[in-house]
Amino acid sequence: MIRKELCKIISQQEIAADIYELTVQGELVDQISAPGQFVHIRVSNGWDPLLRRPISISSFDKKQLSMTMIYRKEGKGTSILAESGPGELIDILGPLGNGFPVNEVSSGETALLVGGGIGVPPLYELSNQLVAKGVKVIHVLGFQTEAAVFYEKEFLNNGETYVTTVDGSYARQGFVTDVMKDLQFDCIYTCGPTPMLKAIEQSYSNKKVFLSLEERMGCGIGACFACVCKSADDPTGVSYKKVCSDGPVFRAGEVLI
Amino acid sequence: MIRKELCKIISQQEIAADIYELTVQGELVDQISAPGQFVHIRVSNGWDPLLRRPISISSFDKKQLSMTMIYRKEGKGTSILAESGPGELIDILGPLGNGFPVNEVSSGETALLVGGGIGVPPLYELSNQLVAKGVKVIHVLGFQTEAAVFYEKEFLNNGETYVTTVDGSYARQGFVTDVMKDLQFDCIYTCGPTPMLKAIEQSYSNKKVFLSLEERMGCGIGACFACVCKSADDPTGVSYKKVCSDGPVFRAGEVLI
Amino acid sequence: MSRLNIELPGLTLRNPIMPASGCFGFGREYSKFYDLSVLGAIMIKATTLEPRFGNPTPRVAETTAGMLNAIGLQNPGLEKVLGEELPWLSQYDVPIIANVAGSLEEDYVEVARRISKAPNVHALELNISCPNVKTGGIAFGTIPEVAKQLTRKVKEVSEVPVYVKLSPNVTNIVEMAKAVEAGGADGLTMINTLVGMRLDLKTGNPILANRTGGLSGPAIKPVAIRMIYEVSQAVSIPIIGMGGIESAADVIEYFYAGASAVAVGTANFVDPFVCPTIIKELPDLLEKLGFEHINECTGRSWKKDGQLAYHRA
Amino acid sequence: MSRLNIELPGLTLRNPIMPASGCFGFGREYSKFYDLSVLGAIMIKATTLEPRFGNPTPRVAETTAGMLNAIGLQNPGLEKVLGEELPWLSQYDVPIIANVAGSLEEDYVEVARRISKAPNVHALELNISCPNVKTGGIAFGTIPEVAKQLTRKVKEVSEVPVYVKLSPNVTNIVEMAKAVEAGGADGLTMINTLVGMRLDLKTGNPILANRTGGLSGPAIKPVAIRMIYEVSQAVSIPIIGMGGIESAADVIEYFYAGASAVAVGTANFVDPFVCPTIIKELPDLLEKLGFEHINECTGRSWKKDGQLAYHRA
Ligand SMILES: Cc1cc2nc3c(=O)[nH]c(=O)nc-3n(C[C@H](O)[C@H](O)[C@H](O)COP(=O)(O)OP(=O)(O)OC[C@H]3O[C@@H](n4cnc5c(N)ncnc54)[C@H](O)[C@@H]3O)c2cc1C
Ligand SMILES: Cc1cc2nc3c(=O)[nH]c(=O)nc-3n(C[C@H](O)[C@H](O)[C@H](O)COP(=O)(O)OP(=O)(O)OC[C@H]3O[C@@H](n4cnc5c(N)ncnc54)[C@H](O)[C@@H]3O)c2cc1C
Ligand SMILES: Cc1cc2nc3c(=O)[nH]c(=O)nc-3n(C[C@H](O)[C@H](O)[C@H](O)COP(=O)(O)O)c2cc1C
Ligand SMILES: Cc1cc2nc3c(=O)[nH]c(=O)nc-3n(C[C@H](O)[C@H](O)[C@H](O)COP(=O)(O)O)c2cc1C
Ligand code: FES
Ligand code: FES
Repeated sequence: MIRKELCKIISQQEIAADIYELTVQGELVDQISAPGQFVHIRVSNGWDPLLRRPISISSFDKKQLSMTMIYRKEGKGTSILAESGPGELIDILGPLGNGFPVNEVSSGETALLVGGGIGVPPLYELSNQLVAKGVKVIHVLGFQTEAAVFYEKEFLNNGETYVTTVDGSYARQGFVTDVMKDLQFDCIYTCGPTPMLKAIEQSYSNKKVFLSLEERMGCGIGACFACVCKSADDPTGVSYKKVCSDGPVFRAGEVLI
Repeated sequence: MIRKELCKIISQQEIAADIYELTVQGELVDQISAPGQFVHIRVSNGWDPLLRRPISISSFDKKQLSMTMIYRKEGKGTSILAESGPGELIDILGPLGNGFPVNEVSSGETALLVGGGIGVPPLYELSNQLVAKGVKVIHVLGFQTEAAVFYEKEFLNNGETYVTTVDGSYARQGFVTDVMKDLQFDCIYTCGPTPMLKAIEQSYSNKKVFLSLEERMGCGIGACFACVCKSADDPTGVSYKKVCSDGPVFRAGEVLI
Repeated sequence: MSRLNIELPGLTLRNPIMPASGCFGFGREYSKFYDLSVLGAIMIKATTLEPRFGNPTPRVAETTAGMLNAIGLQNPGLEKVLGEELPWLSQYDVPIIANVAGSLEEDYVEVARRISKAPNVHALELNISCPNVKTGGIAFGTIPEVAKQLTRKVKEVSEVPVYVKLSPNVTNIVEMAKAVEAGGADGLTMINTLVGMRLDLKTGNPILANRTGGLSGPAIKPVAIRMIYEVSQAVSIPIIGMGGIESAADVIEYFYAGASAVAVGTANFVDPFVCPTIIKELPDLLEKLGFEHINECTGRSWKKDGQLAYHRA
Repeated sequence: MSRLNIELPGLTLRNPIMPASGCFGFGREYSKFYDLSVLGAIMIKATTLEPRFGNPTPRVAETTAGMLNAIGLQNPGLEKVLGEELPWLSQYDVPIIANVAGSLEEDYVEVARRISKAPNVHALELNISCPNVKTGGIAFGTIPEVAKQLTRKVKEVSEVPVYVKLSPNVTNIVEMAKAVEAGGADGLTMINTLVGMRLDLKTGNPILANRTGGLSGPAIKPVAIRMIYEVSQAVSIPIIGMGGIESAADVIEYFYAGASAVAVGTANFVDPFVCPTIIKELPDLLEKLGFEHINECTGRSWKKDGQLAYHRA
């Protein structure tokens, strides 16, 4: 069930250039059903900024009722969010959407988790859960530049991890797709910029691929029709899916991206 | 000179029901030239609320570069202001306007200081300065009800002090004008609701009276013409005074109230 | 005794608070947060004759204290609304106001004719003012004679009272209001969104794929208040007011201006509980302000004391 | 090399940032905060033939992310502006744009004729759009033919280029823009305020003594952007844009929409240093976005790459 709750900030820190890791505590954590779900955060009590900000849950702990989000400080809303500190209460709506289906790979199989930039965070909980059920995980994480890299160690703890940077300032220079070519796996889970998702969808049409999409949102719960995408089997018609409530994770080929 | 400065909050406390006493430190204190001047406070970094809030300086200390404001938490802006605490920085524009002329009474004479509700604060610095130069001060302070009374002790320290409450829940029941009738004095300084100012102006046309006015403000510095009032000698014409830059203190009979 | 019940043409409302069209879908999502029967009414999403996909995304953009939307009237079409959405809503004890849209006059008329027969539809809201649809809409919403004509045609076929939703994007809103009143409208709803635009700093392109969109939220409230103030003095049909409402105080301000009920749109996205919260807080605020009933507030900004509000007459 | 210098009819600007009319008086107050010569230009307060007191107070009311004003064109009158204000301003090396207002056509013409002779007045801004004055104003600002006629009359007598300030309170802003262009306008300034209203919760009365007022501030920015986007594609005279500008990013957004310079109004009240701050921050932002000169930004939202901005032609 979706809840709206004033959650208490446990900690917040800048873990890479403009990348913040925010941990909060709240009853709504108990409602999380899958890695890859997200929350909708109100960053101000007033009306500037007006809209909530959608941010993925990057990990959670139901015993502690705590969850962690990782976000990039970019515009007005995330800049305000970055200023809040431990003990403060923030208004969170969630958990929202449907996450990554962990049951699509079985113990002993290999899952490839591919993240680009701020698409990396939701893969972390996914990685943890896959490892827990005995799936072998390989991570390919793409960043712009050295200063933007985060969570490399955390992913390494779960399995093989390849990092790329666009400018070559750290690890391998290039795109995640360059690395992927040489890897063996049964299933892909990916989240990141749309061009990356498109490239992966096209190159691996023979594989099971799950993509997490982004779209500008109004309500975040399926009521406003801001975040729709066309069903892939009806490209000129009226069939659609909502990223917020039907996604954000879709099976490759399910919707037009 | 008027400055715009991020001033540091030294302390803030609720001294009566919804009445807050806020002390800040900043270079602009050095620019204060008279009791009864005010500052224009920005209560939010964003645009909701948009406008600054005009608040009188109730006392200041040039050595410490500190000043105190007393305000009623009422609408959106003052409610936000009431939430800030020591160490935080607030954006203050000031000092603004022309204050009470302390030189209109001489040592040995008696000044009557009449304040209504949230018009009481600016009289406190005035009282201190008058006492310092040897003027006898009498205070008449009107409040709605017992819970709203503040600074009685502080004024008592400077001289005779009469308190009235509209509902009679504390001290004498009635209006400040009821008390004033029986007092002897050379000059009146007053600040409070417009009906009170009007009553005083009418009843004491034979005395020296200085009134501090309130008006909704835009800029607070004389540029927008939001806060004008008509000159009393040209009631149907185009002569005017600006409350923010020509006032807020005017000699009775100078402007139409 | 309730301070909030209101009678309007076709509508017996337990309170004058309803979600605005397009901001509440067909109620399913919000039904997970609270019992929809607490609402005064529900204005459902615009319904067109055929299903529509609407505009490409991005469809929303934030502005200071507001948002732009260019959904483009996405909806499942009349059949599905009649066959699925309205029956689903009938489990709740709440009157439905059906928002009717189209490109051609015939479309409006056909949707109105059929949807007005649904048992839980107690009124129509004629959407002549959607700024996000290329064909049709704009003339209906900006030319008085065209609006009047459409209103008359829809009135002829509708089995329930017809409220016409006015666009604020006009020079003379009073003229539009009088025209649709003359066309037989039973009430007005106002305002729809102001046409606006945001551009992306990095690309220079409009943020919305549709380029322009409709501005809603607290930013537009003063424009709505002014228009309702003007129109309520010029017509004798009731007004359901909307535009940036987010608190009980806002509701009272709309009533003072001349509204007899209100709708809450954008604020639902910020706080899904905003409607029940306002409904809960209104009686206390009325008490504090000294009103026995909310209908005493209607038109207070321009009525002489003692004059009667529309719905007391 | 400056990235900010701009050439417009009558105006050689060291940068395209100027305070908007009515939000900066005649400059005296802000001259205490900074040297006015840093500004691109100054749009002085509306000047009428005779001195005016304006409307009763309260004259301003706050709204969410905006404010309403109903100053009512208070000003000291043409004589005093010519005799005192403009000479005082001449100590600064900054072109003045004189905002011309009136009730009758003759008033406009007379003010324009005489004020355009002042040596530091480099352009006129014809205020046909003030929402707070009862007589005259409204027809000039909403009827294309009337606006065109007035523009023509003023052009006949003015010794400097004439910019016409458009009202956003119209159904079709493009039509208004084309009309004044046809009347000979050298440029446009837009937008003036949207008509709005706030009511007092306790009394039920309008907060403004004038009842309605003009809405300005960040709330109206998306409406201004949209209108400039539409108008800049339909006319071939330059536009000075305004409405809620408060940052260098806002300036760029206005240029993308189609503006060739901008004015800052309400934001001066919030931060008296807003104009010099924006002027200081603009070059870095342009650098970051990859522009060598701000004029590359004009109309970027609708121009094909490589097409030239107005002031490069
Ligand atoms: C399902 C989902 C999950 C996401 N998870 C994360 C995450 O874990 N970490 C992270 O850093 N970011 C994530 N994003 C992107 C994040 O929502 C945006 O970066 C953020 O909203 C930008 O807000 P701002 O205040 O910085 O920018 P502003 O420019 O002030 O935003 C203005 C408006 O545009 C919207 N917006 C701007 N960029 C985006 C975007 N890329 N996607 C959607 N809306 C946008 C904002 O939500 C807001 O409504 C996610 C987006 C979605 C849809
Ligand atoms: C020169 C001067 C000195 C003042 N000194 C004090 C003081 O020392 N202590 C104190 O408590 N109050 C003082 N006031 C009144 C104070 O400015 C208002 O109470 C305050 O602005 C209300 O803001 P809000 O956020 O509570 O209300 P809101 O309702 O959110 O205010 C909305 C808008 O109306 C304006 N406004 C509302 N009430 C008033 C008012 N009475 N006067 C002027 N503007 C108003 C606000 O400034 C704001 O622009 C003074 C006013 C003036 C003009
Ligand atoms: C996302 C969104 C979708 C909307 N869809 C419709 C619609 O389908 N039909 C309609 O008449 N109005 C529609 N509107 C306008 C609202 O009903 C309302 O008139 C407007 O948003 C002003 O109210 P608000 O400021 O409370 O949102 C929509 C508004 C939004 C924000
Ligand atoms: C207090 C105030 C007074 C104004 N006076 C005038 C005026 O005299 N002449 C005019 O053309 N515009 C006047 N305007 C409109 C502004 O010049 C500007 O067009 C409008 O406020 C939008 O810009 P902003 O949002 O940056 O304030 C005034 C605006 C305000 C807020
Ligand atoms: S964000 Fe409203 S439907 Fe998805
Ligand atoms: S508040 Fe602007 S002139 Fe006084």
